[in-house]
Amino acid sequence: EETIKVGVLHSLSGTMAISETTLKDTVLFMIDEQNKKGGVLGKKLEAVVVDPASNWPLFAEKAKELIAQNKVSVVFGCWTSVSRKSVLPVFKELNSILFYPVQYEGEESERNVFYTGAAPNQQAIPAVDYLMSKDGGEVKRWVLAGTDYVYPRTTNKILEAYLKSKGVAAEDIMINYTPFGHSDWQTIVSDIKKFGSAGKKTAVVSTINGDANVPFYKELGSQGVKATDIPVVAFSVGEEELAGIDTKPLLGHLAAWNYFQSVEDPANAEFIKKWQAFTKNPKRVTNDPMEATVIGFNAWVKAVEKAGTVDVDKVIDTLPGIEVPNLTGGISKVLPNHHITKPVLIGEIKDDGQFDIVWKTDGLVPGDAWTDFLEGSKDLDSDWVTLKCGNYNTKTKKCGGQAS
Amino acid sequence: MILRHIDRAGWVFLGMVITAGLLIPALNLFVPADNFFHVPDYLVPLLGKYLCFALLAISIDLIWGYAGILSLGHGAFFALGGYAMGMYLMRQIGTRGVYADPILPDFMVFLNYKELPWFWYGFDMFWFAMIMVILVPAILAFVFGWFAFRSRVTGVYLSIITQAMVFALMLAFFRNDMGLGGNNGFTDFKDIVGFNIQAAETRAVLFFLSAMALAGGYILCRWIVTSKFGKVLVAIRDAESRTRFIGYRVENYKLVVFVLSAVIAGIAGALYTPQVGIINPSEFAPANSIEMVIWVAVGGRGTLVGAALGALVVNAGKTWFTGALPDLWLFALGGLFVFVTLFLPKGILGTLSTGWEKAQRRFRSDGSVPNGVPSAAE
Amino acid sequence: MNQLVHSGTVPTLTPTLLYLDDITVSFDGFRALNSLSLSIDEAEMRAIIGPNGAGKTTMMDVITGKTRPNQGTALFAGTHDLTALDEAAIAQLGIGRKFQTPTVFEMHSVEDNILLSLKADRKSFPTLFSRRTPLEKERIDALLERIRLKDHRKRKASELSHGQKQWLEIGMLLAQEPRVLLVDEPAAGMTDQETADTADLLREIAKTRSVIVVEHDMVFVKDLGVKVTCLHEGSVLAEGSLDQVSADERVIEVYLGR
Amino acid sequence: MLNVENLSLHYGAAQALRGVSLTAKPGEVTCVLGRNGVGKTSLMRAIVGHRAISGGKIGFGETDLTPLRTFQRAKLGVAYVPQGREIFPLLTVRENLETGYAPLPRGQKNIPDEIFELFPVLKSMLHRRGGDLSGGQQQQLAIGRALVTRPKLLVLDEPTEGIQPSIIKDIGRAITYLRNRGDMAIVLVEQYFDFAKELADRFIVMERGEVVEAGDKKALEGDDVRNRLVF
Amino acid sequence: MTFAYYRRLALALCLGFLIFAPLSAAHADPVDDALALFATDSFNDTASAIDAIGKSGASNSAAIVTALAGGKLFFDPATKTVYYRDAAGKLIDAKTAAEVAAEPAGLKTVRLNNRLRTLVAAAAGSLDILSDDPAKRRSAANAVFKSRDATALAAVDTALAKETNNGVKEALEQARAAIIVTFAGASEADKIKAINTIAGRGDGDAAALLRSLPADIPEAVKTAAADALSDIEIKQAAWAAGQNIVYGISLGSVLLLAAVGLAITFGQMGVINMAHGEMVMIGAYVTFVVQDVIRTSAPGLFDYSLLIAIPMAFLVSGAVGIAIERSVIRFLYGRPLETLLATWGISLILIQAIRSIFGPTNREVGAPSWLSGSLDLGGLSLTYNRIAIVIFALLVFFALLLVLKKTALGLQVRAVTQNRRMAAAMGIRTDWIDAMTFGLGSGVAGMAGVALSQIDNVSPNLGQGYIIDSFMVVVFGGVGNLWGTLVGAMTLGIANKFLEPYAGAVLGKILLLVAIILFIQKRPRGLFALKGRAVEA
Ligand SMILES: Nc1ncnc2c1ncn2[C@@H]1O[C@H](COP(=O)(O)OP(=O)(O)OP(=O)(O)O)[C@@H](O)[C@H]1O
Ligand SMILES: Nc1ncnc2c1ncn2[C@@H]1O[C@H](COP(=O)(O)OP(=O)(O)OP(=O)(O)O)[C@@H](O)[C@H]1O
Ligand SMILES: [Mg+2]
Ligand SMILES: [Mg+2]
Repeated sequence: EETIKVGVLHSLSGTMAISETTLKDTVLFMIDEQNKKGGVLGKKLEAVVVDPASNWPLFAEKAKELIAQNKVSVVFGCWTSVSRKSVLPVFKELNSILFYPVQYEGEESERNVFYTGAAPNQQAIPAVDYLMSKDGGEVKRWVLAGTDYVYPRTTNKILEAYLKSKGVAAEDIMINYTPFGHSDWQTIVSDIKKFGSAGKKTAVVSTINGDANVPFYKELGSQGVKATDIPVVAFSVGEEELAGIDTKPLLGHLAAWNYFQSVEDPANAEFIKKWQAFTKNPKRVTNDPMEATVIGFNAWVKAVEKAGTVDVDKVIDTLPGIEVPNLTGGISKVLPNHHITKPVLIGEIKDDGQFDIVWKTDGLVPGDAWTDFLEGSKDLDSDWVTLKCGNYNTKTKKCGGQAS
Repeated sequence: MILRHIDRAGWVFLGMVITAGLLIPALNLFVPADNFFHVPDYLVPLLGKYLCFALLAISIDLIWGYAGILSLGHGAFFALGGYAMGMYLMRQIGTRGVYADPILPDFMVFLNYKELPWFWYGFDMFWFAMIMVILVPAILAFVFGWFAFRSRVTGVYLSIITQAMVFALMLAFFRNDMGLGGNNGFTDFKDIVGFNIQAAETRAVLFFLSAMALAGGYILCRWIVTSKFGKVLVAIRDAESRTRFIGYRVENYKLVVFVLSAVIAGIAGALYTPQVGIINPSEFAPANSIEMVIWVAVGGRGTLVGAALGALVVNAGKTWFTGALPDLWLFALGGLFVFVTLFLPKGILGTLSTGWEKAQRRFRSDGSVPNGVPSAAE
Repeated sequence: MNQLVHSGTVPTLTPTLLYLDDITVSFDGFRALNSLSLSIDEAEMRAIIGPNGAGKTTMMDVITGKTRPNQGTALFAGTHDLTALDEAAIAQLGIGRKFQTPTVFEMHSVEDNILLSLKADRKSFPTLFSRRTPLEKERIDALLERIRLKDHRKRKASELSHGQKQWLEIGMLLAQEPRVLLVDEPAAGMTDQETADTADLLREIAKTRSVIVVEHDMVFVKDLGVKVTCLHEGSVLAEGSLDQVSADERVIEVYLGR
Repeated sequence: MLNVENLSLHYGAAQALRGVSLTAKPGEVTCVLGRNGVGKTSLMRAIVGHRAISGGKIGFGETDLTPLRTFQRAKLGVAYVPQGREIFPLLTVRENLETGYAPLPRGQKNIPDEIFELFPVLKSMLHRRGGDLSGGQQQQLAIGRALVTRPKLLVLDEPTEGIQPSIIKDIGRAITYLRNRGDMAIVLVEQYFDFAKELADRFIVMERGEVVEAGDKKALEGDDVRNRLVF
Repeated sequence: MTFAYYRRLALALCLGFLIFAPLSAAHADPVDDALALFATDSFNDTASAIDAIGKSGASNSAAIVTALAGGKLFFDPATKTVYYRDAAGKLIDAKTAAEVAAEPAGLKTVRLNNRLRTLVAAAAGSLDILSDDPAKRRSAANAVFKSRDATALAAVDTALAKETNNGVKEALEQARAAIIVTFAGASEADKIKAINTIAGRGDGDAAALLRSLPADIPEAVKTAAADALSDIEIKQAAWAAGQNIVYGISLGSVLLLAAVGLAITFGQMGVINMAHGEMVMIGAYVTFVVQDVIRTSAPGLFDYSLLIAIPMAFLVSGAVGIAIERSVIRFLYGRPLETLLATWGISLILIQAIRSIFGPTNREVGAPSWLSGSLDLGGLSLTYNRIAIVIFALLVFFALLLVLKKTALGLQVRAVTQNRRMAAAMGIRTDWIDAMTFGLGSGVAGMAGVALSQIDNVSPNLGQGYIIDSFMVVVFGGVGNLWGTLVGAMTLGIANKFLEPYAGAVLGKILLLVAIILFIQKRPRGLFALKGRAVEA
């Protein structure tokens, strides 16, 4: 029987397995659901799972294997920016489709990639806005703490520019970077405490990644940094990460996402139920990148059905404009810049490891590939429908990087 | 004659490498895609990567197998070679980057670099980059080795400081402030000496060059280890201080092989980058360097050919396992390592050749022992 | 015999080849050598005896650069300060040594052990490009013959018996053609016949070179027929012909026994 | 007590012992003589269990030693003074001696005074590391260490190597003393013929891994055996 | 404005709860209005509600606020009725203050956010200022210190008059000073006196207060404040150095714990044990399992969970270690480099095994209550879990030292590693010693895992994060020397913590690694190198 093959390119071992394994399961779950509905175009979907093992060059190798050897029609995968950068040339060369489900630093828009996670304007900036508001505590002093790699660097650059544009003085911004997997946070947490004792309301914007979060939060807890004193808003901490921490001391710390498991919406409730049944684990949590995977998957299915084929070029052309319901009650739309529209939610950590949604954008925010707050990218625009270009310079009226 | 010292295993190996170097590109380029013998496009750089790893393994075997220097930081030299090549490739992108800056690579644009850092000068020229591929690992190895060997740091102490070195480099390269692309490293290369890097022909050539580099590296290392110099190395490995008492300046010998090995590793890295399409600080990860040593152990330490074989087997195994058994492949790989140590104590090649000798003996003899104990001569 | 030991090196004019003065070595307060003074002339053979722990091996350690003395002078050929040179430099000056417990390159064949020891340029690059000359091959053969390991030439040194290793090490020492040979207990583990043979060999060598022999075997020392120095607690207790020394009450007391 | 019969032993493909037989009785010294490389040490290794044998039998009293591991043989009372001393270099002299406690029952874990009487130098160096001792001192330590285990069978492989004459005499006296105590069998490998002759109650001479001559004290008087040792 | 809200609220509460003077209001039923605001599920309304309920004069308003703080205030979305659960767990109708017989379905909790939490805590907190519990009184005083709310002055004064506990008294005085300093009506002299009191406190909060004084204060006060502030800053700099040492020791203890098992398997036995980290990881998972079992079957024992986990982890990791030794390592003695290969393989297998059994994500290991919180010693702050780790690390270390030095095992291990064959000839059961020692090293690593579970991820990658540091520590200290491991761990820990503030975490670590490389040049056999012939041989 002929099937449509779907590639899954998420690390199942190594440092990123902790986050990515769930996404692999999500794709398998979605495929299962879709097949129950009869598949796509009358064919069943078949998952091809590989393990790029948190090894960035291996991502490129495995991407090739999926596309060239296994002939998959689409790939769902990657988490870290570097893994995405690693596979980009492969997707361009072999002309395939990648759905990338994780919040990222932006500054990219490729024809072969669809970004269903948040761009900085769909996560970082609203989060800061919230903290500056009355409800968020009217924060005046900022700690931008991140792991030393490109996503935090870029995000913090954007935020720094944004904060300054809002009148925050340079001495009220502290930027701190730590290596991957940093586990001794004593000094940094005490520095944050010190920074926060200057008499102005202080908050931490955390782009700390992966494994480093747990020791960071444990240290916050044990040094008694309460959310009411210095709230921490994180962009990489979701339900999955919290499942590994005793959250009682973290009560009230924040996260900004486009989805929380605690969203009250029938579609979400239904999804959680089926997901827990699929994984045979009644306690299994859901999180934002999962939702992004779900949206991406549904958008692809819809586009394939609309195009009537899995042909890569046709599907790529069909995808912009496709609308699929997200799990927070809205309808997300695939934009011409290959990003999507999403709501932005701020949640406070509860003692059961879930988030209490304390703020939400009014409507859906369209993802912006190129930020308006950085010198180089301010003038860039992306539009794969009319301009057919991911980095169109509105000043020079030229499309960059198209020479070859 | 430099080839005189190559043994049978060596000839078989060279034959295979050279044949592969010619045959695989040919099968890729000239055999139609639907033919059974066609080698698909994606396979060429993949096999090319294995060859680079094999060369790297040989460079490690040279110092570990023969001079007893267990470097747990050889990934550093490999990666530096790779980075030097990567810098060249980045400069070749020119205005084809997303920000279309004619000079600055993309990552510099969005990190607000105003101009190219000084150490990037010259990398737009191929010859300069190639010199750097050799020079940068060589200088690091020289400085590091000069201090370490002069201070008579040996054994695990040496291993651990090589590991500290590679770890420090990893952290340094991770830093975005280094001006080398931070965690993302370099990727999305466009062309090399004017040829499209993704073209099948370019890849075929790169593959061929890798095969030649491997063959050349093997011949060179083999020549060294069979020379008197090589015997001195082994002497150093087994009884370092005794060697000194005979008058050999141990530190110089070690330094020479160490630098040479670093250069070979650097060349392997330089060939690796364009074929894999990305170079980033994870190449400096200490675990990677440990794994490289393990390739050598799997293949058979102190055999050169075995080292290359080990690199091929482990990496091919990895490719295969990660695709075929994505959830369980670590069991398979870990199991392979344990199996090799327990049942093939001399590594794959060591065991093969002992087996061969045994078979030969059985064939030749009928009980008479060729190497019987000669009594004290009268 | 001349084939074994080339007489190529020109003897210097200074009569004293090796000169130790006031050498003291202490380990955590224990004085293994206690202002020891000793001098060996060109082409002189000297036998050193003394109780276990008297400091004989330590003295050789000082000469070969293995141990740095806490105080004292050690000069070679009048000009070279041995306390400032490292092992390799000292060996290249022409001081060769056989260790008390045989130390050979276990993973190398018997032949290669000799090859590595042959007098040649020890620098790394010349070694890299050196190829075995017919002359070298001849020397190796001669040496193997002399140490009676010719039949074992292809075997790994690790497979030799204890006594065979002793011989191999003597062979390695000869191969270096040193100007001074330091021989620590060459007769240990040899039969009486072999011991006598070793004595012959050393006497032969001593015609052109200086030799320092440490031995506990009095028959052997007698065979050598040279001046004897008896060390005790790190300094010289008695010196003279064997007969003289072995008649010394103190030597009998601490060393020979009754 | 010790009964070695028709022993053979291989190193890889090379045969080092061919049908060697040897007996040792309590209160007697059995000497093994032979030139370099004839297999004396190999025989000792076989007896203590350092090397697996490829044929023959090693009986010890009623027990067959062949299937037993080295430490089990030590428990039965086999003690070994190896050629080349094999001191634990980083253990102090005292600790080296104390390793001999392992096979002893609880009450006997002490160092017999006779060891220090025999080798007074050890007493003054109890805290020095074994590896720092001079060659002769190490040899003394090796013998002392073997005696700590209160052996029933003492295997000595060239124990006089590197030892000063006066102490060789002492060792000779000690061996005589131990023999005369009557509860210990002693196997002694020795190249120093006069020393062997003085102590041996019985002997074997080996050549190329074989026993070429065997006999008791009297046979050593003549020149036959001595000549065997000439090359 | 947070401040204004708080002020009004506190005033209301003071009046309402402390003075017990019933306030008559103009509105018909202010209680109803206030309660209605709780039921709208809007943070702004809830804020107003807290204010209003205080003013309303409802007799149970204190109970309502307390319930709100504890997340025990509910409303029925359908009927908009508000309920709360009292200390005894009974559901009370907020309006009638009567117990509800049948619990209505679909009750929703009145939600709080950080802003409200601050309000509620402050409101509830000033109630505590007269509490019987000195700790509560002190924390209430501190809360006032931070809020500097003028309306609390009366309460503080009342409390001060009654206070007998010196520590609390001091805190109250400081709180009072904080109010005075910011209070517009206070005299200049009073303010200067108050500044001295605050300066006496000398901590970050005091500095924060002094820094944030309003701009319109008299010149004299300003200079007094500036002087006091610079005093505090100097003192704090001194404390910071001390704090760095504390952090360093604490990091050093973590390193020590991680490395001490390796000091046995690698340092004593010479096995290049790449699976060491996984033994630590197994220990951490044992902790998880122990806590899991306790949570489901004996929640009362949770505070003892770590004490139970320690021996369990020792046994489990030890057993795994013995199994590894018996099945693989024992064939590799005398081939130390191959142990590298085999243990690397084993480590991969163990990681994957744990991942297959427990899943790839972090597992939650909780902290028993006695480990949370911190101890303030002057300007030093020591968190209990770190103190516990330091103590635990030292205990493990000395216990191990005792075992190795005082039992036959220690001697026999060393004998076996130095000369296996000869050790056997001395009657030492080499295989038994090997298994026991490897088991001991692994077991100790397992115990380290229990401690690390308190500060790090419990995930399959846990061990990988420590393996390099562990080797670094053991080698830096000198292989085979247990004291070296201790000193090495502490040196590296403290050095790291002194570099970090100046160079940042990343650069600091790089510098440390370079320092290690240079150090090894000076001492090629580690910190506690053995000297003499014995080693060179
Ligand atoms: N590193 C050291 N630490 C302590 N003592 C040492 C050290 N090295 C040597 N010694 C002591 O120095 C003394 C001299 O030893 P040396 O080896 O020179 O003696 P020797 O004369 O060669 O004895 P032998 O005849 O037994 O070989 C001995 O007592 C020895 O124990
Ligand atoms: N480990 C080994 N591997 C291979 N061959 C060996 C090994 N040990 C010894 N032999 C060989 O076995 C033979 C007997 O050696 P053995 O050590 O028993 O001799 P020996 O009689 O003790 O000599 P010596 O008097 O020199 O100590 C020798 O030819 C030796 O080369
Ligand atoms: Mg000596
Ligand atoms: Mg022998």
